[in-house]
Amino acid sequence: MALSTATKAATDALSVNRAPTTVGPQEVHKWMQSFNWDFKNNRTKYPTKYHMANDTKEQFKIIAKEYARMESVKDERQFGTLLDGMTRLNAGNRVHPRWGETMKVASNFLEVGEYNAIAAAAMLWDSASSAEQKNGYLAQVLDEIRHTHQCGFVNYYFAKHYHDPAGHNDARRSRAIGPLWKGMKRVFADGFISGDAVECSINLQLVGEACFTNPLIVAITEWAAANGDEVTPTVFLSIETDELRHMANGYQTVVSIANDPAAQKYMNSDLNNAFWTQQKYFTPVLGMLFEYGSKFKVEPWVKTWNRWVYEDWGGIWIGRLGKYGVQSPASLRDAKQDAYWAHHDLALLAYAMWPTGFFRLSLPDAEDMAWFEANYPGWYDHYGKIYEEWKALGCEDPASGFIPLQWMIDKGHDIYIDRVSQVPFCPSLAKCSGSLRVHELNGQKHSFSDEWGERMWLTEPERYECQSVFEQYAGRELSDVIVEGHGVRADGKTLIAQPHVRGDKLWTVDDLKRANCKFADPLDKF
Amino acid sequence: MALVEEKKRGLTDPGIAARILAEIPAEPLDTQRRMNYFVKPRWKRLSEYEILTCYTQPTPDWISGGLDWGDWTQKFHGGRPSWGNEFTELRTTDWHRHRDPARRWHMPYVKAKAEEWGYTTRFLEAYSAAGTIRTMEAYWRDELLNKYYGATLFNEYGLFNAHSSVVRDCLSDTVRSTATFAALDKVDVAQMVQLERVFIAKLVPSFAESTEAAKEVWLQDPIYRPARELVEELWQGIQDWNEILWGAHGVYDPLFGQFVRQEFFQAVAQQHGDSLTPFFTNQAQLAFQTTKAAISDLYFHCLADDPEFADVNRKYLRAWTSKWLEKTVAALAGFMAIYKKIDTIPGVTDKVSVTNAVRRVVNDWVEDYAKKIDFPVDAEALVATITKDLK
Amino acid sequence: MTTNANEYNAGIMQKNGKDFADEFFAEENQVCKESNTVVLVLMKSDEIDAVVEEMLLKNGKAENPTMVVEDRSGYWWIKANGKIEIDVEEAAEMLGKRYSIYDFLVNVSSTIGRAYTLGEKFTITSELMGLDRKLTNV
Amino acid sequence: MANYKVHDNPIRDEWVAKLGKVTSVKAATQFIQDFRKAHTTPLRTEHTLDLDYLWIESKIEEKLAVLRGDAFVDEDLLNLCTTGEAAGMVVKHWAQKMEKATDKYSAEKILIQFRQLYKPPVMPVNYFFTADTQMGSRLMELRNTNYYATSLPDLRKERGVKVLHLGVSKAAH
Repeated sequence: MALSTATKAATDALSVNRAPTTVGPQEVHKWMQSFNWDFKNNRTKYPTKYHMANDTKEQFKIIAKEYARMESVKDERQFGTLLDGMTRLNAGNRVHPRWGETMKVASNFLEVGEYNAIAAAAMLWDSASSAEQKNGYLAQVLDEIRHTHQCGFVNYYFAKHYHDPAGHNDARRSRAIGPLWKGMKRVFADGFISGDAVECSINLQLVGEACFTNPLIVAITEWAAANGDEVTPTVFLSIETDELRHMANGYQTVVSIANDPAAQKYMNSDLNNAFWTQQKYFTPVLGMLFEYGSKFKVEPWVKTWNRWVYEDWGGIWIGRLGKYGVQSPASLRDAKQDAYWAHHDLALLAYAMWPTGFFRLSLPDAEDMAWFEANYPGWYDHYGKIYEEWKALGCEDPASGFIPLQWMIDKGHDIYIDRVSQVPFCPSLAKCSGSLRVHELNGQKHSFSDEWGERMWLTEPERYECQSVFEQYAGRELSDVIVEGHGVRADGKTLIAQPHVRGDKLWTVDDLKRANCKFADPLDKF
Repeated sequence: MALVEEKKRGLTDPGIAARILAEIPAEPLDTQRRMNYFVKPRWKRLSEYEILTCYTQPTPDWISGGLDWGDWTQKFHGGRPSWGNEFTELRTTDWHRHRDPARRWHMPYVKAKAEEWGYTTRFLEAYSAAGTIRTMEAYWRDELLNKYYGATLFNEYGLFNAHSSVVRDCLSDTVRSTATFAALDKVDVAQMVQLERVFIAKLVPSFAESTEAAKEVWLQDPIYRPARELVEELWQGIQDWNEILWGAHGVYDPLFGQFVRQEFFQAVAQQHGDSLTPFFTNQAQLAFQTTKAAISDLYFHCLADDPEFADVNRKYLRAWTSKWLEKTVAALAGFMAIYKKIDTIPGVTDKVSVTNAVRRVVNDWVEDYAKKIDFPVDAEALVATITKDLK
Repeated sequence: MTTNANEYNAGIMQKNGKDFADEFFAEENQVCKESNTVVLVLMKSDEIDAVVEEMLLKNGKAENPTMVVEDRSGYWWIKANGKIEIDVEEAAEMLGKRYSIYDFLVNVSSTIGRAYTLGEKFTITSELMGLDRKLTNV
Repeated sequence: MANYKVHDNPIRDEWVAKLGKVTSVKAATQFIQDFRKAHTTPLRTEHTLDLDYLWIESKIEEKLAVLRGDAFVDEDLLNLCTTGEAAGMVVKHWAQKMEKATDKYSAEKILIQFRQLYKPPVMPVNYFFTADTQMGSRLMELRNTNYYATSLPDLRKERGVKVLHLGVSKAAH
């Protein structure tokens, strides 16, 4: 090939344009859609009843390198703030102890959600047929790795700086002991990755991310700041800067099936099930963490829920999609009942079983009680009196040998685990929606706490087979379970969990053993 | 009353800060300040990468290395678990053993790529301002680069997509990040191929930036047909996540990918006045080497040397190697026809030189992959099969 | 008392105790209702504070008077009818430094509505993009 | 009532000992199929191992995988079930069986039984997932249409559950 010809062509071109030039990310991205090609078997590897269209878009037009740059800028700011500014201010320790304990749970459990979302987004990357959407999902996969590491970093940072590192330092091991863990896995882990890919997308993105991450990752930062914690806002608000792309991915998944007539057969039941699945755990747990896990209150949880879940998500996402056949979830009425009461129910059970935690819990004091009663009229007569009785019986004092779980058993307030949501439920004390149902199928007993979960199980029993904590621990003595599950501090005897957030009077394994509290499975009574 | 007004922050509001400080004990309540202290470190001390990554995977004890107990709380229709031992043929005593030698977690990974992007942008500005495009031969540019190098974007994009089910199905956290970073690198390489084409189109208005002609070559030209069929099979034909990762990074990319990027486009571009393409193939090579180190750790250090399952794992790795090597050799043999598209350059593209190039790639692969799993291979016979139609 | 329906504590949120509960559980509030608003959460930072102060609270509010901006400790909470648009080229000029749409996204913490980028412009709209109207490229 | 440790307990030890006596692919295949029918899925016939069956099953799977690795040549490893059947034919047979199913309860049983019999390492992984995905999609189409059409009392009857207790829902707030 004659070099002179080539030189001439390029020289001619240069006479048109010889300014320094480069290529912007969107100039590459606009060709992404053409990266796909059709071939036999080019279909998802995962089961689905939907057909996704192949022309959906990625709303933020990201390419790999610009993604990396943007995320790197986020990281510089976030880690720069933490490692320089916050450390100099000793900010990791100047946190109210109640909140410092809350973050043991909140950050680790969010980490599990983020970790499973890696796999969930990967399944959707596999399922989507549009190249732009695949690209968008890949960015989400990366984001979820980022968030996993960021959540880990919060516990890592607090383990180094907060005055009680226990729990922050080993949550990934000791979290599996307690009754909050399996429910978290249902909503945050398995619910995102096990099932129809579109059903999972609705769980993860349309409900989990577009709805519940707003209270969980955004609103929580205001509670954190109020209670002295500037670490969490620095990290969580940065996590949330990726979520808008995920919401867009989830929305495009809905767009991709909106014109499929078959989708109408399934979408609203999948949406209702996803909404119920997510709210069944998020609603009580977030409310409990905010209101019972803080000293300085921002606003009643039910108001936060009303704003972010009902008015904004319900109106701006679900309400707007009404003309495309999306219906208001039928379970909304029960969810609202839960938004008002379920976190109070759960807080009571969590405190009753405090030794199984990897964090410290505390009783509401007089100031808290007045706040609860003002915002949830009727709270004191139902819950406040029980806390007062427990306190009088010495529940905080290791010398007392009193564990509230024993009180629950003795008084006949049996705690059941809902087979589907894995959320604990005490029918004789609960003010949340639902009621106890116990069924036997093929020789095995199952308990449920609401009609939505019961229907899920009756329809698809092989999907919900997880053993409950009571089935697993029945017959065993409490301290024995805690020791096996590594719920003990570095001194080998003091418990990680405590029923107060004081610096003294810490319970040990021996204190617990003296209480001689034994697990029982209430289903054995039937 | 402890209701905080807007903007009141516990760290800075004197009243709240005083109440918080009063609640903080003088001495810490525990001495263990290292998160994940129970994790066995790979190196001297537990690294930040291990602290942030290890055991984020919440598997129960019936998946090797898992810390949790019991069943998954929700499963697929019919009972497929969230993660299960049926997801792969390989076995291990601990899925959490793998470590990426580069110790990449998200932050260092994106930082490295961001730096590469910044440097890419500055390089392109300098290249365009200097008018370096004038040295690039037009035929090379419009035919080879535009269409045949352009077609490699589909190869890389297909490999990228082969990772989707791997990232969904693999059984541990450290493997999951290794696989994801490998995937993002692949789509990045694909996007950089297109970026180079868009860039040239800005400098040379007659140059077509559309992906159409390149796609035509990828879909129709016999040069890429066996490669394309292989990529399609890796992408959608199989689901064992280890077979996909091994097929892609243990067999296909170290042979076909390496040859096409390094021995053909990188080497031959320079002979045609093209100093632009090597800039991008070098980025792809960097990604390749980092991935290679991580993949080697997973398959050789962990699985092929597992204390209990080494034999069965090696047997599978060899069976998969046979399967994917046959297809890869066909892909390379098909690619040899590309030399017919250019004039012979003595010492670079004559038969002896090309055979030597093939030999380099094959020998590297034998040394770095095949020998590690006792895969019997006659390197010269492979070279001969690949180059049999070379003139 | 608030006057703008988009304020953080507008409507039912001003009520407390039993009054709140009565409205929260009222029969007409047991289904989702269509809303034409959008919500934008911007993480506080040097650049974002300037964008909020110099752009959103000035021209932005003049163009869309339904917009409210509220301080929630770590972030600005913004709500408006219809849509909110931010021209990042204008922000870059105001800031006097390189500041691209993706730099802006560094501190966009949440959106409720359909958000997207086109060139250097960020938009969040109550429109159903891809259903009501197609999304375009640069 | 278990009353023993979660991870390290006598039941697990007992089964590891039983498994030690299994020394051929044929015996291991029979062992795992019998075990899965008796102790796994909602179709199980026994509940004695409800807490430990997943761990025990994983040990049987490991054993079968190792025995198969020793006994099979490469080609068979990739394409043959440990029952001796060609995996492709088995997939075809079960997919057809599923296609013919018209009611959700029989479709559900087909997929669960397929998993009990052929879950890897009985069937090679790639074949197994092709079948599982295809059958799972079909099952969803049958089960998830008209999701709310049947009342809960009727659904309980159809499912054949014995109702042991039905609490009363509290009135809304």
